[in-house]
Amino acid sequence: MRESLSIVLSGEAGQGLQTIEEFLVEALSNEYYVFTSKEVMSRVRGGNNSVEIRVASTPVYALRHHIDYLFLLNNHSFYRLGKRVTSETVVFGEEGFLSEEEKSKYGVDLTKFDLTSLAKQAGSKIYANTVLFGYIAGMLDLSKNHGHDLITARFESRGEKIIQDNINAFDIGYQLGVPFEVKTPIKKRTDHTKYVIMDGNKSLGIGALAGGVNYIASYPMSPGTTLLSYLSSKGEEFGVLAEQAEDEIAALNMTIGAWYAGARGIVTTSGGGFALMTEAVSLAGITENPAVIHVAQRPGPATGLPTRTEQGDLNLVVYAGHGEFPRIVLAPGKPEDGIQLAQQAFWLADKYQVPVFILSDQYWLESMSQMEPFELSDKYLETFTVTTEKGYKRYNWDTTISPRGVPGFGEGFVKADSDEHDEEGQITEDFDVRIRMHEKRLAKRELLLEDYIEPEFLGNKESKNLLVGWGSTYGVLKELVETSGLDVGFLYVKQPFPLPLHLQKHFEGKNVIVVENNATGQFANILKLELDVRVNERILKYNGEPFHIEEIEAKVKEVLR
Amino acid sequence: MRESLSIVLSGEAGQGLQTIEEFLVEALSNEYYVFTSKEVMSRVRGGNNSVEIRVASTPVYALRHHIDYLFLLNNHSFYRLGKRVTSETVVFGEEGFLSEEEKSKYGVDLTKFDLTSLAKQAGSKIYANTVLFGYIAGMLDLSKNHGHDLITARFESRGEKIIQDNINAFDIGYQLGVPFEVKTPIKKRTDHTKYVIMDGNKSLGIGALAGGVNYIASYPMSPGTTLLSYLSSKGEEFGVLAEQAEDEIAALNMTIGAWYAGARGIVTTSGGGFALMTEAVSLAGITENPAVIHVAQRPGPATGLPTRTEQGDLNLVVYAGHGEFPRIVLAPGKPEDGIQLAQQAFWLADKYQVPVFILSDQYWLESMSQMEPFELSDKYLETFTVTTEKGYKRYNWDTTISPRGVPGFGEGFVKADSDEHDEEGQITEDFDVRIRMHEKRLAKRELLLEDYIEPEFLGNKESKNLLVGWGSTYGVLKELVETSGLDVGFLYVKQPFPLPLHLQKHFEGKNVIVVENNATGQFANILKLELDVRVNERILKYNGEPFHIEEIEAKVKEVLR
Amino acid sequence: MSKFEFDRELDIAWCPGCGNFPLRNGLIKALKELDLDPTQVVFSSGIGQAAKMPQYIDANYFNGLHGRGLSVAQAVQSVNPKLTVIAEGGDGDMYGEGGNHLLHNIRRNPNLAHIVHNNMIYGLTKGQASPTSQKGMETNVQVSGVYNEPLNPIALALALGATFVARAFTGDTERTKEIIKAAIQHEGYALVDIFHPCPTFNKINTFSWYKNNTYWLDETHDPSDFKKALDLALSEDKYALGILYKKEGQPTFDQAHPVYKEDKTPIILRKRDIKQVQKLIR
Amino acid sequence: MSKFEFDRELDIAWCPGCGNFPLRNGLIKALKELDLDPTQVVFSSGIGQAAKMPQYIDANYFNGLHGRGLSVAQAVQSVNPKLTVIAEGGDGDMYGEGGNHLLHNIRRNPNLAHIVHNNMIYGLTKGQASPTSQKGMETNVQVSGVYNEPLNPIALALALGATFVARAFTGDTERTKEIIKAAIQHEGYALVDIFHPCPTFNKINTFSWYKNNTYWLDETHDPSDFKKALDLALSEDKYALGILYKKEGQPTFDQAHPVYKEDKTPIILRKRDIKQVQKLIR
Ligand SMILES: Cc1ncc(C[n+]2csc(CCOP(=O)(O)OP(=O)(O)O)c2C)c(N)n1
Ligand SMILES: Cc1ncc(C[n+]2csc(CCOP(=O)(O)OP(=O)(O)O)c2C)c(N)n1
Ligand code: SF4
Ligand code: SF4
Ligand SMILES: [Mg+2]
Ligand SMILES: [Mg+2]
Repeated sequence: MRESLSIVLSGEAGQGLQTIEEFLVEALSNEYYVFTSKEVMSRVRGGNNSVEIRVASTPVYALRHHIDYLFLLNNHSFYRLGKRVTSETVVFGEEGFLSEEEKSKYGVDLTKFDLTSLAKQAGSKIYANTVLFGYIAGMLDLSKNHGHDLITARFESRGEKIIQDNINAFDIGYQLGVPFEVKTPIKKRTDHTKYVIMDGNKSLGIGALAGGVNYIASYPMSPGTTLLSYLSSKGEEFGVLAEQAEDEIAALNMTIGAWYAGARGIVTTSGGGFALMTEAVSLAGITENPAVIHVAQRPGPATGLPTRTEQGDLNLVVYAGHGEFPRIVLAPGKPEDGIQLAQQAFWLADKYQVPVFILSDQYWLESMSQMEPFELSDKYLETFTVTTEKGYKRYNWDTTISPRGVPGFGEGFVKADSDEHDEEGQITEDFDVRIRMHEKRLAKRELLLEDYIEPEFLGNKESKNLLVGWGSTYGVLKELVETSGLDVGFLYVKQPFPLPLHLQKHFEGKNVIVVENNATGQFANILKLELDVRVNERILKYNGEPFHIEEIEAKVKEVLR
Repeated sequence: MRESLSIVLSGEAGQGLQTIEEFLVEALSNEYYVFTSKEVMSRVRGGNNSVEIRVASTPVYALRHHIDYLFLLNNHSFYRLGKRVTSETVVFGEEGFLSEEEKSKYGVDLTKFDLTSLAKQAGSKIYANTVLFGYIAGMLDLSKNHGHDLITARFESRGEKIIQDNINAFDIGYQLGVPFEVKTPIKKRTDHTKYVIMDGNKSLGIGALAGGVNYIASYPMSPGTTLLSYLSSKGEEFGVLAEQAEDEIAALNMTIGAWYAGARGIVTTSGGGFALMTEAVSLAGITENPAVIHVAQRPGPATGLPTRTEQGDLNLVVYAGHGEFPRIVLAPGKPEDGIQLAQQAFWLADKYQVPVFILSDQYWLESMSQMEPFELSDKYLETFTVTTEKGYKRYNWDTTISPRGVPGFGEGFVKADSDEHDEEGQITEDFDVRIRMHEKRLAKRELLLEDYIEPEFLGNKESKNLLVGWGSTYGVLKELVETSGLDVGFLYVKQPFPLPLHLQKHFEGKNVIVVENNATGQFANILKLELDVRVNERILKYNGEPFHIEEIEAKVKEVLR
Repeated sequence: MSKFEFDRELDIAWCPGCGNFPLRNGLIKALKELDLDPTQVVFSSGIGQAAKMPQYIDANYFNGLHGRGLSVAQAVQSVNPKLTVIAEGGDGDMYGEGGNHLLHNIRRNPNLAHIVHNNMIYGLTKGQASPTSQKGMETNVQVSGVYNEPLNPIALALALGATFVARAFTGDTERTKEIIKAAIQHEGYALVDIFHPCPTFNKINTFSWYKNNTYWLDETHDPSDFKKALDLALSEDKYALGILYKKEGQPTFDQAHPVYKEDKTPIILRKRDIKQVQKLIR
Repeated sequence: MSKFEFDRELDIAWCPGCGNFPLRNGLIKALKELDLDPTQVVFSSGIGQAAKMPQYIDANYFNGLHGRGLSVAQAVQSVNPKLTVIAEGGDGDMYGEGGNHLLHNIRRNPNLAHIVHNNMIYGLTKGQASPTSQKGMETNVQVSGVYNEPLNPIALALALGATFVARAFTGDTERTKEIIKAAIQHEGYALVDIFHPCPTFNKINTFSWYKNNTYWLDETHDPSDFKKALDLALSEDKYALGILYKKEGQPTFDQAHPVYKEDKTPIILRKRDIKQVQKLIR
C-alpha cells in the first residue's frame, strides 16, 4: 500500500460533511495526492454518514479500510466504523462522543477535540466545519493562504463578515492543527501539475456537454439525479433543455422523441427507474432511434440500499427490452473516462442509431479525484443526420445504417415506426420485409464493434495472473497493481458490451480473476458468453460498499497462481 | 412426413374463420387425428388471415408448409399463400378469387366453389361458414349426425330456426363434399380415445384454476389477453377476482399485493407489457413475495408484429429486474404441459417465494390439438403460508425459506419491504444484515432446483445428434423425430431457467442442435452459461411464423452428423 | 398529389363503417385548410386502431409505444417549436396506459393538439372496456358488465387547468374539422376528445346513441367561461359538443422554459462550442 | 405496549421539525381511537420520506415501490375486504410517479384511506419540484424556478368522482386526526391530502406559510354539496381545510365486483375444488 493517510470524518446527515470534503480536497490537491469518497444513509437528517479523505505522497485512487484519523462529529458517529479502527487510529471528538464500552471493545482512546467550543470562539457553532477544515489543514501543513482563498471564493456572495468569521474559524483550527504530530508523515508532491478535482457526476456532465447534449428529461432517483441537476444548472448557458419528467417512462420516451426531432438527449436514472424504461429501450431498438441512457447503479433488488453502491445492473442493461436488437454499454472507471465515454456515447448513438448506455455507480459518481486537465476533442460533436429529399425513406436498406433525417429539414417525411415496417417506415406484416429489416438491425451489432472502445492494460503483460475489472473497480485495481508488488496484469474494460473477438488474446493461458461489485459475477458471464473466456476466479462484494484497497489485496493474494 | 392433409381456409378478419376452425376441429377429432393453427393480421376487419387444419391418420403436432386444399373466401386471400401452393394444391373459390396472373405465376387452377350462392340457397350469405364446414365434413366422410350435433350445441341459445337453417346449410355443403375425391386418402383413427380439443390458452386457464388461482389483474395485450378473458369468464364460478388494470405496472403490483394478502395471483401480458413490469419483478425478488407471470411472446422489438409468433423474450424474463435474485421460468410446449406447468407455477411461487414465469407464445397459445384427458392432481393446491404468532418475523433467516404469514391471520405483523430489511422486515442499512439477507435470497436459486421440472427425451437416446427445443417448438420437433426416420434424439426442455447441472449428461459428446423461434439463439446461450454446453448448431426462425414440418426437416438434415 | 394524401392506394386497417374514416377526412381537411406544409407537421401516436391514423396521412410521424404518444409529441415540440405537432390515439392509449402523461402534460401546456379517438372501447385488442366505457357494458373481460366509474376526460382536463378543451363527434365531420383546426391553432395544449362509433365492438354506443346523447354548443356558449365549461363537462345526461373551454395567453411549455428565455432559437439549431465546455475543466 | 406503537425506541429517519412527526402522532391517535386491531390493519406505501411512515407504526405493511402504494393497497383490500387498508405516501410518490393509479383507483372506489403527505417537494431525493410545487420555487433541478402549473389533487379527485375528498394541515393535529378517522371509516375511496412543512427543503411553503394560506371549514360547510366542494377546491387564494366532499352509498370496488355478488366470503378464504376444475377437461 502507498504511503498514505486515511482521514475519516463521521457525522450525521445535515452536518455539512460535504462542505468540509470539498474544502479539503481542493486544499489538499494543491500539495498532495488525494482521493475522497463518502458513504451516506438514505435519509435527509440524522443517522450516520462519513467521508474518507486519503492523502498520499503518490497518486491514490481508492479507499482504505483502516482509518488513521477519525473525527467524530457527534455521539453516535462511531459505532458503524468500529471495524475500521485499530489501536493505531487516532479518534478525535468531544467528551462523550466515544463511549467507555466502545473504547474497550475496539481498543481506542478519545483524543479530545472540542469542536463546538472552538467554533463558538470563532463566533458561532456554525463555524465548526471551518474550524475542522483549518485543523486538518494545519495538521498536514497546508498553505494557510490557499485555505483563506478557498473560503473567500466560497462565501463571496455572503458578504465580508461571513468571510472574515470563517477565516478566523479556519485560523483557530489551523493553529491547533500545526503542532499535531502525524505518525506516518507523507511527503508533499513535487510535480507541478494543476490537477482539477473531478467526481464522476461532473465528469459525465462535462462529457455530455462535449458530446453535444442539448436535451435531458429525467425523473429524480439517487444516485442518478446529480447529472440532471448538473445539466439543468448549465441549461441556459449551453442551450440544454432540461425537464423533470413525471416518471421514468415519460423520461425515456421524451428523450427518444427529442432525438427523433434532431436533438441529442440523455436520460439519467438508477436501476429501478431504468427497469421502467425497458419497453422504451426496445422502442429505440426497432425505430433505430438513438438514445443515451445513464444508469447509475445502487444495490437492489427493488429499493435495496438506495444511497450505496453496487455493479448489479449490467445484465439488466444488456438484456433490457423485449425482442432482439443491438446496443452499446460503456462503463467509466475514472473521471477522464467519464468525460470521454459520455462524449462518445452521443456520437456512437447518433452514428449507429442504437441505444447507448453509460453504466456507472454511486461510488464512482461520488468519489472525487485529481484529474490532469486535457484538451477536449470536438470530434464527437459530429452529427450524422441528413437533409431529406422528396421520397426519402427512413429505413432505406441499401446500407445497414440508413441515413437519418429530421422532421422539418428537407423535402421528405421522416416516418419512424414501432411496428415492423418497410423502408419508408410504414407498418407491414410482410414476412420477407420482416426478415430483411430485422437482419438489417441485428447487423449493426457487428458493425458497431468497429468503434469498440479498447480496454486499458495495466501491470505486467507477461504475468499469468490477469485481473479483470470494469467501471468503478478501476481505481482500486490500478492502485493494487501499482503498489502491491504482486505479479499481476489488469485489464480495465471500458465497453463491457458487446465484446469483439480480438479481446480473446488478453485471456489466453491466464489465471482469469474477475473483480465485480455484485454477487453473481455478471461480467464474468458475459466474458464466457461472448468470448468463451474461462473465468477462474470471481472476487465479488455486495454489501453496498466499494472494495477497499487492503481487502482487494488480500483477496487477490488468495487466488494468485 | 405423416400421411396427412393440410387444409387451409383463407379469408379476412371478420369472416368468421375461427368459427369454422372450431367446428372442424371438433368434428375431425372424433374420427381422425387433427391439429390446427391460425395466423392473423393485426387488424379487426379486412386484411388476410388463414387457418390451417391438418388431418391425419396418425397423430400430428405441427403445421405443414405445403397446402393440399386451399379454400379462398375472397378475392384477396391468395397472394400471401402463393409460396405454399404447388400444382398439387387444389384451390377452391368463387369466380375471380384467383387472378389469371396468380394462376400462371404459381401454376394453380381455381376449382369453382360458389360458396355465396350455396349459402344463399340455405337462406342467407351468413350461412357460408356452415356450408363450408359441411363441405369439408363431406369430403372427409365425417359423421353427418355429429356435425348436426355440433351445430345444435353451438346455436342452442339462438333458437330453432337458426339451428335448422344451419343444419340445412351444412347438409348442402356436405352433399357436395361427399363425391369430392381426396387425392391422398387418409385413414380414420381406430383408437377409441375421447380426445379433448385444447389450445394453449385454455390449457393455461385450466392449469391456473387447478393451481389455485383466485386473482388476476392484467392489461390487455395480444396474445396474452385470452387468459385474462378466460379467467374472467370463470370468475364467479371459481371465485377468481379478475380486474383489468389501468396499465401493466399496476397489474403486477396488484398481483404482488394480492399474494401478500394471501391470494394466488397471476398476471398475463406480452413482451412489451412485461417490460413495464420489470421493476415489480425485482420487488417480488426482494420482498420474497410470490408472483406468477404469464409472458405470451410475439415478435419484437417494441410493437413489432403484434399478432405473430416468436420466442424472443427468454433473455428478458431471465434477466428482468434490477439487482440480483432468483426466479423460475417454465415453458409449455403441449396442452398437457400448459395445464401442469401452470399448476406448478403457483405451487413453486408459493413454496419458494419467488417470481415464476410461464413463457408461451402466440403460436402455441392459439394452436388446437387433441389431448388425452387426465386426472388433475390436487397436490398443487397445497399452500405454504403460516398463521403468525406474536413476534413473528417475516424474514426469519433460520431457514432459507422464511415461513410466510398473511396479514390478518395470526397475532403477528407481516412486514414486507422493498428496502433492504432485517428479519422483521424493517428497513436497514446494516452491511452485515445486507449480506446475510442477500445471500439468503440468492440461496434459493440452488434450493428451488430440487423441484426442477425435468425435460422429456424423445427419439433415439443413442443418436449422436441431439435436438434441443423449449416451449412451442415441441410439436414440430416431436413430429420430426417420430416421422422423419432421421437418427436424432430430442430433448424437450420445460423449465429453461435455471438449469440443474445434472442435465449436462444429455449433451455429452453430442452434436447439439438448438432449435428456436428467434434470431440469436437465446436458450443456446443459457445452455452455454449454465451448463457449459457447446452448442454446435442453431436453427433459428424469426419472421413471425412458427416452424413448418418440412422446413425443420430440411434444416435438421443439413446439420446432422 | 394532394397534400397530406398518398399518391398510391392505401390498405386502411379499419373496419368498414368505423368512425375513424370520417375522422381522417376531417383531419386531412383541417390540415389542408390551415395550409400547413406537411414537412413541418409531425404526428406522434401510440398503439391502437386510432393510433394508426398517422400511417394514413402523408407527413412526418413517430408511431411509438402504446400510451406514450403525448410524451414523444411534447419532446418533439419542445426541441423544435417551429413544428406543428399533433398527438393522436385512442381512449385506451391516452387515458388508460398513458394517463400519467395526460395529467402532467396538461400541467406543462405544450403547444400541441391532442386528438383522442374516444370509442369507449379497446378496439385493436378486440373489445375490452376502456377508461371511458360506460357501466354495464359487457365485454370478453368485463363479462358481467363494466362496474368502474367511467373517466370524464373533459372534467379532468379542466380540473388540471387545460387551456383548450373540446369534444367532437364524427357524425359531423364539418364541425369536427373546425374544432381540430382551432385546436391546432391554439397556442398551448389543446385536448380534442372525439366521440366515434366502433361498430365492431361497441354495440352500445352506436352512431345513433351518440347522435341521441349529444348536442352541439351554439354561438351563445362563451368558451372563456370556466365555470360554465365545468358545468357542461360534469353534466352527462347529454354530452355537449364543441369547444367547451379556451383560455388564451397562458405561456406554453417552450415559452416558459428557461432555455428559451433569452434565446428563441430551437435548441436543435444551436451550435455547441467545445471551447466553452473546455472551461468547465479547471 | 401501546397499540400501534413499538416497545423499543425507534430511529426515525425524518428531520427535526418535520411535519411528518405530528402527522404520525395524529395517525396513531386516529387508529387507537377507532380501536382498530393492529393485526387487521395493513399499510401500503411507496418510497419517499412520507412513505417511511409504516416503518414507524406497529402493524402490517407492504412497503413497495415508489408510486405503487395505491395499487398494492387496492389489491390487498379486494382479496380480503375485512382488512382496514391505508395507502400512504408523498406528493411525488402518489401524484407524480403514481399518477395513473390515482386516476384509475378513484374510478374503482376501493374501500381504503389514501393519505398523501403533501409537502410540495421531493424530500428523500433532496429537494426537487413535486407535482404540487408552486410556480417559481427554485430547486437543484428547477434552477430558474418551477414553471409548470401545480397539480390540484382535490379538484382532480372531485372531477374523477372520488367519494371522499379532504385536505388537512399538520399544524392542527387534532383536526387532522379527525379527518383521518373519517377517511378510514368512509366506505369507499377516501383521499386525504395533508399539507405539511418540509423545513429542510421547502423554504417557501413553511409552517407559517401554510398557517397563513389555509383556513378550516366550519360546521356550516355541507360536504354533500359537490358544486360547493368543487368551488372550494378551485379557489386557491386560500386553501380550505377539512372534509370538502363526501358521498355515501356509492358501491365500493369489492361490493361492485362480480366475484362478491353472490358470495361475500373473501376470495382468499374460498377453497378450490379440483373436481370442479376437472370438469373443464372435456
Ligand atoms: C404496453 C402495451 N400494452 C398493451 C398493448 C396492447 N394494446 C394495443 S392497442 C390497445 C388498446 C387500444 O385501445 P384504444 O387506445 O382505445 O384504441 P382503439 O383501438 O380503440 O382505437 C392495447 C391495450 C400494447 N401495444 N402495449
Ligand atoms: C421508480 C423510482 N423512481 C424514483 C425513485 C426515487 N425517489 C425516491 S423518493 C422520491 C420522491 C419523494 O418525494 P415524495 O413522494 O413527495 O416524498 P417525500 O420524501 O417528500 O416525503 C423519489 C423520486 C424511486 N425510489 N423509484
Ligand atoms: S375495431 Fe372499432 S374502432 Fe377499430 S377500426 Fe374497427 S370499428 Fe373502428
Ligand atoms: S426532507 Fe423534509 S419532509 Fe422529509 S423528513 Fe426532512 S423535513 Fe420532513
Ligand atoms: Mg378506443
Ligand atoms: Mg413530498
